Amino acid sequence: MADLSVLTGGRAGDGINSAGLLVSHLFNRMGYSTYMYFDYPSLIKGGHNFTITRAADTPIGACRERVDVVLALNQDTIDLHRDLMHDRTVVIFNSGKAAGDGQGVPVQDILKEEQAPAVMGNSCMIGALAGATGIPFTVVEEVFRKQIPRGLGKNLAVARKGFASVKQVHRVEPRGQEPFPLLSGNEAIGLGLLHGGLDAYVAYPMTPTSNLLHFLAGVAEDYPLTVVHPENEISVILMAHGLAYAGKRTAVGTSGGGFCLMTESFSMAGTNEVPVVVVMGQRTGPSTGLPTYTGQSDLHFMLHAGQGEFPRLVVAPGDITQACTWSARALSLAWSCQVPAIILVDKTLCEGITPLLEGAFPHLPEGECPAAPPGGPYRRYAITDSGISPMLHPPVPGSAVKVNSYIHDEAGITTERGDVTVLLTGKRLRKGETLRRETGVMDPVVSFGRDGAATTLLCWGSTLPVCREVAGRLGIRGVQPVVLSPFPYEQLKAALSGTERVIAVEENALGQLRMLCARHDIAVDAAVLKFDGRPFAVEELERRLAEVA
Amino acid sequence: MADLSVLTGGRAGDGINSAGLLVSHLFNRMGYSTYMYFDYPSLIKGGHNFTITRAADTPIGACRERVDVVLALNQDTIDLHRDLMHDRTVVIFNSGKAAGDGQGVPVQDILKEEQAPAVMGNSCMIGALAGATGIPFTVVEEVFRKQIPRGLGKNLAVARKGFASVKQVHRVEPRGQEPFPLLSGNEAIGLGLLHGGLDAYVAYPMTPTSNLLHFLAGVAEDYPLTVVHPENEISVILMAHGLAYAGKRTAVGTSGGGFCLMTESFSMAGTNEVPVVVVMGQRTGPSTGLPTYTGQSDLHFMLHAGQGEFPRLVVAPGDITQACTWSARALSLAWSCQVPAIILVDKTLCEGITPLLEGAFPHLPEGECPAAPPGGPYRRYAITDSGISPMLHPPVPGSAVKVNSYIHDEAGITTERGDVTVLLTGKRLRKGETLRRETGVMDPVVSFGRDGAATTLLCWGSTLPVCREVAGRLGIRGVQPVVLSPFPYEQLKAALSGTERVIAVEENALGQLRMLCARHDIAVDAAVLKFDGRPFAVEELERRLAEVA
Amino acid sequence: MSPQTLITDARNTWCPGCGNFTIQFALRNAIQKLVDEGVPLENIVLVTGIGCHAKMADYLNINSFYSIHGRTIPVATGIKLANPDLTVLCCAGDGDAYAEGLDHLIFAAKRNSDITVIIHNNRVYGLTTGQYTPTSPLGFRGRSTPGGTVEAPFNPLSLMLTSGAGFIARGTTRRMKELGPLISQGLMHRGFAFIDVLQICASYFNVSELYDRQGYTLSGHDPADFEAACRKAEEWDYNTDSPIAFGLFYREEKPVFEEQFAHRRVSVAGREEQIAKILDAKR
Amino acid sequence: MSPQTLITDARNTWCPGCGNFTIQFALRNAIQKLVDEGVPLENIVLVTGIGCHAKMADYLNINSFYSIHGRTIPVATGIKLANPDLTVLCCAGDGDAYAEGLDHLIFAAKRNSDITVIIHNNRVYGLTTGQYTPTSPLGFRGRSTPGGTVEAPFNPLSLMLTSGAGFIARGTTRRMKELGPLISQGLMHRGFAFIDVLQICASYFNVSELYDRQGYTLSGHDPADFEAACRKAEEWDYNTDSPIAFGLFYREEKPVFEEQFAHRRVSVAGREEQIAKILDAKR
Ligand SMILES: Cc1ncc(C[n+]2csc(CCOP(=O)(O)OP(=O)(O)O)c2C)c(N)n1
Ligand SMILES: Cc1ncc(C[n+]2csc(CCOP(=O)(O)OP(=O)(O)O)c2C)c(N)n1
Ligand code: SF4
Ligand code: SF4
Ligand SMILES: [Mg+2]
Ligand SMILES: [Mg+2]
Repeated sequence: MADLSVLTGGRAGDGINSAGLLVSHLFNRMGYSTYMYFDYPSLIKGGHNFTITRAADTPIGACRERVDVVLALNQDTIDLHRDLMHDRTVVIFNSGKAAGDGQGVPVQDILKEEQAPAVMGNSCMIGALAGATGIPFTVVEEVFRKQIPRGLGKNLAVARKGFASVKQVHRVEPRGQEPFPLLSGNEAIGLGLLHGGLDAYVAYPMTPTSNLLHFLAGVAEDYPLTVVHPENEISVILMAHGLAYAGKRTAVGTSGGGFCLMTESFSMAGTNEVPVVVVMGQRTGPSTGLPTYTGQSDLHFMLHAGQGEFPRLVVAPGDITQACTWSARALSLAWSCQVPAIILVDKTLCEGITPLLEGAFPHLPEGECPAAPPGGPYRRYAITDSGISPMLHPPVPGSAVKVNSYIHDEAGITTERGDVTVLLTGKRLRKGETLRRETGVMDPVVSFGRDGAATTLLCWGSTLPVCREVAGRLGIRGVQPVVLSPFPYEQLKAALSGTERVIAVEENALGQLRMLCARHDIAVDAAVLKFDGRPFAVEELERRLAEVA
Repeated sequence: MADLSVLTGGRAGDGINSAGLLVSHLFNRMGYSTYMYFDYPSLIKGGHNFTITRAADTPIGACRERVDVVLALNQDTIDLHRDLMHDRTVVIFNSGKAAGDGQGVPVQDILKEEQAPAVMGNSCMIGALAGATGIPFTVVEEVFRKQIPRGLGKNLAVARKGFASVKQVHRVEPRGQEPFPLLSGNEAIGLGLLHGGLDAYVAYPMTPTSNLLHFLAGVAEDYPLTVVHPENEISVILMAHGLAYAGKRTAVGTSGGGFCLMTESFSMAGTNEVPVVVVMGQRTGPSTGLPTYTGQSDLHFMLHAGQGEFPRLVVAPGDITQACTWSARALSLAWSCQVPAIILVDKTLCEGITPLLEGAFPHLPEGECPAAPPGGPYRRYAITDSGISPMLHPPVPGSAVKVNSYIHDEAGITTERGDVTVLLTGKRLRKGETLRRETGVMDPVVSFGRDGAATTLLCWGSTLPVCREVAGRLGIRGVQPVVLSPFPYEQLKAALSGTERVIAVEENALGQLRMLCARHDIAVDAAVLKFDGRPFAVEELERRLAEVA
Repeated sequence: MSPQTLITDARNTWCPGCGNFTIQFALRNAIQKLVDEGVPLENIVLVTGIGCHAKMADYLNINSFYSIHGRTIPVATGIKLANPDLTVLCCAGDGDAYAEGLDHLIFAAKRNSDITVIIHNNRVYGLTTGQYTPTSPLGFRGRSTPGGTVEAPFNPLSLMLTSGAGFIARGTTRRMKELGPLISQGLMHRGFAFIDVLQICASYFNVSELYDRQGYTLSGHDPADFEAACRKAEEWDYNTDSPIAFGLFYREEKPVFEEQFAHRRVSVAGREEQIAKILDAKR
Repeated sequence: MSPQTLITDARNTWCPGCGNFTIQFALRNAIQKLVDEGVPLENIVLVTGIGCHAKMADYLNINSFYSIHGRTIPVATGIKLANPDLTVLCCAGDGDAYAEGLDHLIFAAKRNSDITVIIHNNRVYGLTTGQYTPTSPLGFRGRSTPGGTVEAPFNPLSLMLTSGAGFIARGTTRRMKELGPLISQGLMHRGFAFIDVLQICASYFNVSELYDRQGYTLSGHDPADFEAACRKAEEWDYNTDSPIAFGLFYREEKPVFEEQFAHRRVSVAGREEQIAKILDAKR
């Protein structure tokens, strides 16, 4: 199996993320599956940034522990990443800024020769990478033409000189596979939401979902989508309430700290039944924590946030294809079941970049909201068997649409009666069951690896790809519940049946999925937990699994 | 067993709460245990209010389903409460405002005769109650003298006429027991906090803890306590952070909606290790819900609120004596273990009134905060075996006290290193274990009823008294975990060992304690749930238990 | 539709003598006037907070969003963004809009969100039984401040002037006849309209005498003059005993927030087309 | 203690050319001056929000509370309430204090909380890579508003004047020499002190040219004159191209919030005595 990892490193502010993405595009055009990880501290310039682009001939979504090529835009990149290098790692470095073993590229000289500005240094290094790995220069041309059309001629000129300045040390064979669109998780979520009918997106910037705001703000420039960035997260979710009440499919995005500020209105959505969808990007906590690093420590918070009891949808996609699919579904389900929904992701998924696979855009059933019975005034909270009431939006000629955060009667008028309270609670419980039924037919639990194997990895969210790869290597099984509320315990029990040993793999310290399973009497035999803000690498997970074997 | 229930009803704004409290005081002086329940809708005047005072010769904390005496200040009180009356219920009514079977008291005439203002009508009715139940008038005198010293002469005059205007129908025997202090749950919490060393209380009003704010604001009038009511709950908890950082033992109070706004700073307390104590009064949710009615539906929210993972203390006292004890302990533990703490109560407990029993004020160990090692600069987050670092407050000559919401090193300086993140997480986990040990020796689980019985009621919070009474009547057992985080599973398992059947009794729809037990592999066989905002009555719980028997 | 049917069957639980009755009456008339002038009743949406004032949502038989404490305004902006044809108004309390959710008020003014905000300013938290608010006078003895507050009130009109509000008025429940037309004007104003209504709380802060004694109706004041509006607003500081003007303090037409979103929608590409276009650029 | 030791060993990660260096320098000098005048260094406490500005907590070797985004001010008030001997200051961002947590700023001014608030007003969200803030000019193209904002900025000085702030100043990182003394004055002021510092963000909003061209130092202005301060504050609206004054706009001594709590503590009863007294009254 072809499997090559390229680390691209430099100073924050030097465009490392873009350089890494171009590297990914090279391999994408060569017909490989790629995964890009972006590591950066919370600062704008001067710190150290790096990406790792991994290319392989099967879909991947995690890094190896070692890299094969280092593309060093500065000295730090060589010095800080010794632990990621192996014996045969090739270092390609900007010889004007760094020194070391490997192949130096005289970037400064080349730029001067071509009278190109300093920002084109990265293009030169990418050319060198292509040269060193045997990627034809035509591929560089194709990628640059598509991805950085501005200043194309000069960029290509410096790249060509970079290409020529190194000797070939790897041989990447073209695979004849059409290039896939390469997307970040944030972009995949955005496209999924659009497919689900998104009319409006409201957010206050917060890592790791800020780029979803930026992406959708860009989309809104020439597409009828309303994107608003208001004064704070409280305003964000309340605007979403207003938009959705008046009929617009709306999502909001944030991270844990911002979500905290939304919990009160999230609970309101539980009772006023206005569909509100939250994209919740986890990062290392508690509190400000490590803002630009990853974590999976908010699961139980998401399951229980907000006072009182009400059904909610919580989905945790594991890769960008699932992210696209389930974002579309989450929006659609929030509206068909009139429940608040959370799309629970994390920094790894939001900012990792992989190809979007076929079939990411699900077929969505037409909203089956029960029709308001003709005649008689409209009652927003009419009691039904499914728990779901006809949902109309103002203006409704002849009728008032009343929603209410108090306990209310069917018309939406406040009541303090105990019996009505019980009735309304029953309605909510039935809605939860309807939601369970609807998600139940959408494969809420995903299985992978070798069927019938004795050991099963149990994972959720962004550890899916690394678990999938490791399960494949070890010949074991894997199971991932994508839907976490309503908890698909029947499907999960079925998926785990026949397994002798279940090992939870989670990026938190408490084993939150394991806790959730225990509540539902699903035994988990061991847990491999990681909580340093960095995602599992393939070999690391293998090693950790061996420890609990 | 003597057991008498008196319903006092009238219009909102007519001082029903005070009248009911005076009724309680009559029985208190006669040597009885009392419990007062106050039922009022969320409005200021014009709606219907009522209290039920129950008096018995053993400690009680719940209502019976029927009342023996109705003190009707208006017609509604007779009309609305037929379902609470039995064959021999005696109705004493203000004959100027109501008509019906029973004994009319010509309140208006009496007031006119005594030239007393309308507000003294209640005193007249209380006099009549004493007359009808055979409580000597001297007891009325004692109570009035103590509780309503203003206008004493006139109040007693109209009461005396009320006393004389009825015929005696019950005979309440004096029990020769000294009167206890009668306190609301809110007052008991306030006194417990004061005992625990409270320096400051910050709150924004919200039912059911507003009266704790009012009570402590009163205390602060002539006692060195800082009480602040700022612009909103976000400000509340952040002021508490500032106060505690600078060395003041501080608590805040709210209900679910306000707590939502505090979650972000609650998580900060998890990582900056500033001790913040929250009195969290539950009411019927979700969202605004039934603001003046009860519920126990926020348990899991409290266990998981805030992004990230950190140890927290959650205690749920079951009656006002426990409320006093555990409020003192919560404040003390928050400081000794440097963790955020929640005192989880509800409307039933906060606003119910019962005697405070002996021994409510616990002996508190002197804070055993490890000393800062001499020499070298002070490090706020020095790593220790217990996970607890020396906590100093500015000013510390020669040292900077740095607290931080980011992942930080021992000195409190921000870091983005994975290894330090792991170290800090380990420190938090060890703190959790220290907290577990400390609470473990404080009887975190309470048992009651008949030892060795086959059936055990499992309850938490304010359902304790009703469960205690029912367990006594049925000859079964009861178990109440007072500490809910760190979950005392060993103590709970021990308390439940030997039981054949565990029945959870909860005032929510999902059975939240049961869910928590399931997570810890503690089986609960059945659940009796109630969620109409009203607390269980004794017979009601008996009947519901029979259904699941 | 007759004015009577604008009222629901819900039982009214305001205290006898409460100024909210007056606001309800004035608001009902203003709505009726809108309808008479051709605005379909179903196009009117009321957003309320939590407090005595907020019961308006239960009592008026119109579209309503009974929100949470302090949070009327962003909901209203959301509704208006969703559908600019709707006429959106908020009934908010002073605790609600001046304490719990002050930032929203200032930002709505800054944005010139096309909504009308009526503050039931009884200068007390009514529903939670009488605590001070940001407009209670210095030294107010409420249940959270039995010894009297140590904070002077702020002046909401001045705050609104500074924040960029384009319609700023003050009314009172002691002058019902003037209140209805003031609300009408606010509802008609294109852009953010703010009306501070000095409302009597019969139970916790009955200052009828003060408002009757010091109150007067603005006349000869030019609402287009910003400086004059500022000075007029400063005349009474919500604290001391000076003349209290009622009427329209300031009015200015400015670009409306919500309209500028509508302008941008240039593409006619279908949803899936748009997605395909984006995907293609990412290959 | 030499000025050098006021700086920690933490690696500085502000961008080259960032105005925060200037604020750090000015603040360090102001602190040194306080210390020289006899304030013990350990009595000074810094509270910061989250953003580029907030890294000050890591860089200054003094007591610090590195809070969360938008939430410096109530923490500072809490600290001051706990111990009035402490000198408490906030370094807050414009996103921080004008957007996320605006209400706290207004209430601190209203209360006259005895803290000093320095706003690192770079008119952009720096740390989250360049979105507009409440003081960005109309039409600002940031990452959340690629087509330009549709909101005009508000004027923080005017807001503070209206909110009752007793010390209102504006500085800029383009005039380092003046900044230190301005901060010193703020720290010395008894009561709430507000300093809006127009800070250059080298990466996302570098308007050095504007501040250099339009900026001037206030002179002949009477900071005791409220009306003059209002007019002076209105001179530049944070949007259009008019002269920008730097210096002290307004100053007034008023009763300090925190001191009024201290006054009340009359009882000398011990804790348990007090509890017993209350219990007795409830019998
Ligand atoms: C987040 C939150 N905090 C507190 C409350 C409790 N609460 C309900 S109404 C109210 C005060 C209402 O005062 P105001 O807005 O002035 O309305 P009024 O009752 O005077 O009309 C408060 C504090 C709440 N519902 N939600
Ligand atoms: C509740 C919350 N929302 C959002 C964020 C993300 N965030 C971190 S810094 C920042 C903006 C900072 O802008 P500003 O306050 O102007 O500071 P600057 O970086 O410009 O100094 C934001 C939005 C957060 N940390 N917390
Ligand atoms: S408490 Fe005041 S505002 Fe509320 S209903 Fe009564 S009089 Fe009106
Ligand atoms: S982004 Fe701007 S404010 Fe932040 S460090 Fe860089 S220059 Fe300074
Ligand atoms: Mg009010
Ligand atoms: Mg900024």
